[in-house]
Amino acid sequence: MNDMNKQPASADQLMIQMEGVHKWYGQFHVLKDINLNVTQGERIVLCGPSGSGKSTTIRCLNRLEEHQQGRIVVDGHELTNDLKQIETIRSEVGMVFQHFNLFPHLTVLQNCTLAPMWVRKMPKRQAEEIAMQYLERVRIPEQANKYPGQLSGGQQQRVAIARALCMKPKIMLFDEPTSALDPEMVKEVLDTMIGLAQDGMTMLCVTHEMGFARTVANRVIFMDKGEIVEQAAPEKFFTNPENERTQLFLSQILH
Amino acid sequence: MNDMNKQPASADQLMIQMEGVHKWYGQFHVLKDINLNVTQGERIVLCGPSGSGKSTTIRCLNRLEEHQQGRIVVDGHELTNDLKQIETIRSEVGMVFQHFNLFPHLTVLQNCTLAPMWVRKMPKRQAEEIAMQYLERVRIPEQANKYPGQLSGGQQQRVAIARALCMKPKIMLFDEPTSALDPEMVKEVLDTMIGLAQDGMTMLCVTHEMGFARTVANRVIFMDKGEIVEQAAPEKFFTNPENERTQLFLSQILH
Amino acid sequence: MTTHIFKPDLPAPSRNVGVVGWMRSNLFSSWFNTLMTLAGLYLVWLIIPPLLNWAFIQADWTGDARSDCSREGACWVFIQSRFAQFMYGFYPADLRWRVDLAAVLAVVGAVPLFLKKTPHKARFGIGYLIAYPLIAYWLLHGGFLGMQTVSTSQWGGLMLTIIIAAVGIAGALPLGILLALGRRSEMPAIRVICVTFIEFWRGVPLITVLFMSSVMLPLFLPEGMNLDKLMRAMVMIIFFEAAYIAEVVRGGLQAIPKGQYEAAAAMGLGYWRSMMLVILPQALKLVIPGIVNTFIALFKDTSLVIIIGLFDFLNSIKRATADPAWLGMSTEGYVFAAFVYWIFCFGMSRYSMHLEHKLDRGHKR
Amino acid sequence: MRTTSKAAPSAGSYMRDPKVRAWLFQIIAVAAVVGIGWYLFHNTQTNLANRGITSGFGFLNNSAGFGIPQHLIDYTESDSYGRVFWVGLLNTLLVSIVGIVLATILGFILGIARLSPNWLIRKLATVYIETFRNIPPLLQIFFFYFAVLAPLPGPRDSISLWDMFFLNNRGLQMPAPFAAEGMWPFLIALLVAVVAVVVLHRWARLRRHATGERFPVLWTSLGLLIGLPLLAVLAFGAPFHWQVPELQRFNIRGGWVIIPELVSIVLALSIYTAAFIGETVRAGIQSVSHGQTEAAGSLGLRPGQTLRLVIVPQAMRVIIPPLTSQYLNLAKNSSLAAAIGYPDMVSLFAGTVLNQTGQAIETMAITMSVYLAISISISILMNWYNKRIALIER
Amino acid sequence: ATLDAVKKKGFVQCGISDGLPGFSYADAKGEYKGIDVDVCRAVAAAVFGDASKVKYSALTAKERFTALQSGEVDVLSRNTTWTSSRDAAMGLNFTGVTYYDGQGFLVNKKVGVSSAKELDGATVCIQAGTTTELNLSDYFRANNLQYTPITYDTSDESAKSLESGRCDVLTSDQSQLYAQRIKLASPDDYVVLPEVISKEPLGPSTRQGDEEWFDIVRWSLFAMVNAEELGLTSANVEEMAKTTKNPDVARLLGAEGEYGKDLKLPKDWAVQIVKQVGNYGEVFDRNVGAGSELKIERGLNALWNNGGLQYAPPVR
Ligand SMILES: Nc1ncnc2c1ncn2[C@@H]1O[C@H](COP(=O)(O)OP(=O)(O)OP(=O)(O)O)[C@@H](O)[C@H]1O
Ligand SMILES: Nc1ncnc2c1ncn2[C@@H]1O[C@H](COP(=O)(O)OP(=O)(O)OP(=O)(O)O)[C@@H](O)[C@H]1O
Ligand SMILES: [Mg+2]
Ligand SMILES: [Mg+2]
Repeated sequence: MNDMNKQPASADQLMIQMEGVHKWYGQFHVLKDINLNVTQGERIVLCGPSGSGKSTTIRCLNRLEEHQQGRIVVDGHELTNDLKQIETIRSEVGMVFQHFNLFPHLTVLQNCTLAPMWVRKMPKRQAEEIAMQYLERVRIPEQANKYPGQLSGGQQQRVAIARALCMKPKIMLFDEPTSALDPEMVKEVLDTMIGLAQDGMTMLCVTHEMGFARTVANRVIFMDKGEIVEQAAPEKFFTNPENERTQLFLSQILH
Repeated sequence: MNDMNKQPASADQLMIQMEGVHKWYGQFHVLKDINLNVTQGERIVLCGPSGSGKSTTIRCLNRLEEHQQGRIVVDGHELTNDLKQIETIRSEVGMVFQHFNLFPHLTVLQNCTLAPMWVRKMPKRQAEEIAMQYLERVRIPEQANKYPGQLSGGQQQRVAIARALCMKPKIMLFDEPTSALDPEMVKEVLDTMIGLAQDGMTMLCVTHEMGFARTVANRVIFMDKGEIVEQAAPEKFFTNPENERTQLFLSQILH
Repeated sequence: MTTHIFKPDLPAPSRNVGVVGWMRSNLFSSWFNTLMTLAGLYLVWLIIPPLLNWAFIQADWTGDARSDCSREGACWVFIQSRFAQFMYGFYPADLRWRVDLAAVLAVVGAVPLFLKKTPHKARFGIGYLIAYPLIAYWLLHGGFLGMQTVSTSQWGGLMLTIIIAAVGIAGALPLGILLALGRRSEMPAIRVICVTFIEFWRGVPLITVLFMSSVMLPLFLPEGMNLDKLMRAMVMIIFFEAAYIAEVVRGGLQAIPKGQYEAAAAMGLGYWRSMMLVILPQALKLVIPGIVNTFIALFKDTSLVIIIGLFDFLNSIKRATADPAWLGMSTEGYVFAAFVYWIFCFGMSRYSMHLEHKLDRGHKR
Repeated sequence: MRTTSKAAPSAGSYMRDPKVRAWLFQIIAVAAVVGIGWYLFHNTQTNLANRGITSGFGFLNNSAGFGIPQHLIDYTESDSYGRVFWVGLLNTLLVSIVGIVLATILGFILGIARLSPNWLIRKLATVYIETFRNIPPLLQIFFFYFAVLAPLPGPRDSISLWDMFFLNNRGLQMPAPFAAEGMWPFLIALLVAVVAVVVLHRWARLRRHATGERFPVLWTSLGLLIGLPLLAVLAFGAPFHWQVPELQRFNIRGGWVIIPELVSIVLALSIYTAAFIGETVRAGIQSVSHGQTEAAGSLGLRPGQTLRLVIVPQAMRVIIPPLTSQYLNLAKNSSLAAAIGYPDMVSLFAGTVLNQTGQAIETMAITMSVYLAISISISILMNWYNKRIALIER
Repeated sequence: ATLDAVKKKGFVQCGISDGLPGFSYADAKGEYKGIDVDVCRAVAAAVFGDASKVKYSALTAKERFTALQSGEVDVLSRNTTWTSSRDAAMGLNFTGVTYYDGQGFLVNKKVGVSSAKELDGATVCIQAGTTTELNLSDYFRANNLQYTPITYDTSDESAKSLESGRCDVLTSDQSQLYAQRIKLASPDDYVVLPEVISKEPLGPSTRQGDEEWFDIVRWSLFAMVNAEELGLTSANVEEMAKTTKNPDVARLLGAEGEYGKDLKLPKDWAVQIVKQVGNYGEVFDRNVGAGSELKIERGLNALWNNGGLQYAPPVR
């Protein structure tokens, strides 16, 4: 549709590889045989009805949830129970949550420098420089010394994005980053995300903002009942979906 | 505009008289030389930007706030520190709040009979009869035995109106009665208020519902920074305001 | 156009569900947890079997003297033979039916208050609260209407403990409410008086207060003025607990939105009427769990009257363990006491949790 | 600025002015309080005079003449009642402080155990909490004193550890240090080590901020703390003679002893209070939403770091206020020591001294003031801490 | 004044010990018995003609003086030693001596000591707030001995502690030691050491500043001693009141003169005391002497004309 939908430069470098991933909550089979490859610079939007397992899928990618069967490889590291491995992966995968989850007892700046300093063992000065850089990137450098409680929802979510970026992740995961925001704030967050996409960040994004999906996604994945039902480039996905579930879903969600 | 805007019958009987009223909150001068006469049956709408002192003005009328200078006479009783006087005035002035302030531990019926029984010392039977009458008037007699928490916002506000009416007040004060309501409920409350106006109740209403003002008000008063900036009949007020601040305000509020 | 065929749900791998899955995730999820489980099991094994052995298997249940006990396990014979004293103290044996009757009346009278569908519940409740104390006083103490007097010095045991706790809460509640209102008053002098009162009682240990009441009080009164020792202790306990109740109630008052005060005022209700009709009913309902918790604390605190020589439950047990005929029964005595206190307090705390739960639901309505 | 109302106020209307009323009401209340106070004071004065009871605080200088089994400062029978006061106060503070420390440690362990992923540990913690918080502390003190500690063997059959520590029904005896030639070098070395550790910590933090590198602070600190004094000992000789307890005719004498009264009261109070603190801690930790843990985890923080940097700082603000009242309760409950003959403030001063001198009013006033002072100090300290950690919000 | 207050309320409030066999203790039915209790009963018999009009307050040693000072009790009859400071500074007045006692030591035979001088280093159980506490420290200091005091509020606790071995020796007034001993599980394992380290005149006391009441309590006590000296017993006193020829007896029993009136008591006050409570010898015998479990010799407490110290002023 526009220049954002071009295939990324090095299409062959796999960043995420899910092979036959299954997951159960107790007896409940949430993820069924998920197969998904994401190459570097790809921007993927996950959508689907509530409870279809979108969150679970991306939470499996940084081991906030454990999968029980199948293989997940992130940037060449396989996710096992090895704590070292998990730590490495987590520091390379940034995640942004629906409810921001900023640390309320730390200032915006401290939120951003915490992980670089303690995980990357970065000097404080340097961590702060990088943090300010990213805060400028999300256009709130002037809030650096406030506490999260003093910011609006949109501002908080942008801080959350900056916080994740400060770890210089290779992949960013977003779990409905705008759904807890008032309508007037959604745009500022989406703009920030579009900016990120333009810089070539590999992104996996659970969202129902179809406008956003059209603008930035290389691929839209539709999930239902724990399975990937359809995946396609957004033009195809929105104009001419193959699957009847997808059509139904789209008809409900668009207008 | 329509027949509601006719001058009330006994225009010369003053119900409210404010003469040079000043009020301070600490060092902050909220009301500055307010002069206002309201005759029986008049329906006045107060509007103005937030913080301009509208609520404070009407709260002074039944001594929820104390004014520090000037004279306020309500239905012939001057507001002084005399408790007896205050009690008399309060029982003749009904008030409806933005947040309903129904008593959640009492049923709708008990909410309505509380003041008549304890202030007017009315027998329970009679109080209940009157209450049912007014609940019918606001079209929710069937909810009489529910608790406020079980009603929608619009219903609650109508109960609040009925509760105030049960004291058979001579004047009704409304402080943004619809601004805490979901849009679909605003109309049912406004309708109730229009009904009241048609019955000739003296009303002072803080609201930003300009449609309502057009329909029922005899006079619209515009306040800013603690002063009455302009007052006029609604036709004049909306079509041809004199003051530039009024114009600015109207331009912001009407679409 | 295709129709997606959903794959069937598969059963979870057996190591993730069922007993095995449960144990894996709840007991052995990591090496540290496995270690903790083993340590926990060892602890249980260390405590439970000897305890069961002592309290039940090897215990002696029948007999009437110390010699009937093998001393291998607990000697419950001791409790059994002193049971009446633990319950009634020195209340005359032939008049104990009066205590029983009072207790039965208390329970029977209270039942309708806890049932959902009692008609005129409020009126019944108030009537009960006024009438019961009179009846109970008549039954327990007597001295009028043809009832033989049993002086308070003969009261004792669990009966006394319960009486102190009940009177304590009944007195502390109204006083505490007044103090809470006073503390939130706009009149500075009243506020200062209430704050001082509350902080004083919360700052000193109950036993010093009880000591004062038991031996020093007459020093402050004109000569010849005489108050019953039990009554003085109760007054002190009431003051003490009222300070705590006041803080609980204050929390409730603070939780009532300002709009409620304003609405009541705008309707022409004065201070006392708006408090009684509008504010307090809501505030008190909010803090019922807090009040029950205070009552539990009060129930435990009654054991301190031992320090001033009142024959409450704990004291009657302590005295019994000093009886030469039953020497060496401390453990049995204290375990029994602990059990009884525990039953009462645990029961009440469950009740308070239940209320909290119910209130939570009430708010979400 | 005030109104001068034009309506001429009638006489009765003054009474209906809320301000007038408020004044009147307050005057009455103050008068009543003062009146009652004066009445009690007057009665007391007359009663004291009529009965020839001495009053005043002169008695504090009189010699006490009785022995005290545990005193943290030097005390002999010929010391004054004033000194008995200090002995009692210190004994009370000892119980309170040790009790608070133990209860806090145990309480935090319990609170964390209540949230353990391990079912068994969770249940055990619940059983502990439900058991101990529902039994009166006084009963627990009796239980430990009469049922647990009293049956310990006598001094002759002490349970001993390396013939240096002895446990029997007289308490726990252990060696006591006495100054020897090497004491000063030893103490100086220790002080130097402590200072060095503090400096090291500072330096390590600055270095971490500057370069991000970690310095093994813990191990170096331990090395310093042990090494330096050890060097001093090697160079200047032993710092202390140890007076090892020895069995004498009646008792094991010499060395330090922790008396069973102290053990009972401290054990009972900390076990009791820990049950409440455990619940407080659990509630505090639970008040921090799970999202915080996930966010920290997704940033790559380890569980330990998450707890230390994210969870605990937030939980503390919920924990502190109820924790304060638990501390206050424990301090007040320390007065129950009187029930088993531990020489605390109440038992020594409001008990024995009162009885020997007969000056009830003075001794009780002093005792109550002390407890009020303790309560207020704890409150102020905790409020200050609470303010420091309060969250800033809009 | 106390007498009026007592008459008004209809009973004597009497402070006694919280459990000391022979002196004051509650039996299984909760009824109080003992010498100290009998003094209270004698006062009630004198005032009301009814020895049962007494209410008891069981007091710990620590509470007792405050309770009397404050007016919580009318008479303190609780094995209390008469000392100068108590008499003078505490606002008490001792009315007489019911029992001449001295402080001693009770030890387990197993410890194997035969003299208090061998107690160096011992742990000693005492009751808080007693002269015992002070005498003990004097005695050990004078003899240059070490000791560790463990002070309890009640005698139950000190006895229990001796039994459990928390202390090696229990010190108290000798009479109390005998009383304590029978409260032990195996009394025969314990002996009272021969040393008596102090003078302990025990007697009832009243508040200072009320001479009238003081006299009543004092003379109730003297009446019992005089009765024994004159051979009056509970069995024969009524008879004697009617038939006596002995002027001493007649004056005491109110048959002659108005000695009761001087005390603001009924004429037959002494008759009632002796009839309902008994003479001093009877009381002693019943509670602590041969007729009791304690089996204490009269010793110092024999009448003066029998080699003892009990001596009452004449009624005249
Ligand atoms: N911790 C859990 N335990 C048990 N079931 C869970 C848990 N978390 C999620 N589920 C269930 O797993 C299913 C998938 O959840 P998931 O959160 O992945 O859905 P989703 O697609 O993100 O939905 P939404 O759009 O509502 O966020 C849902 O049915 C949910 O109820
Ligand atoms: N209790 C108070 N103490 C101090 N200042 C107050 C208080 N109540 C109101 N104010 C201030 O007085 C001014 C007027 O308040 P008021 O509530 O009358 O405004 P309003 O016109 O009703 O505004 P809105 O449309 O927002 O309700 C505001 O600036 C407000 O901040
Ligand atoms: Mg989701
Ligand atoms: Mg307003």
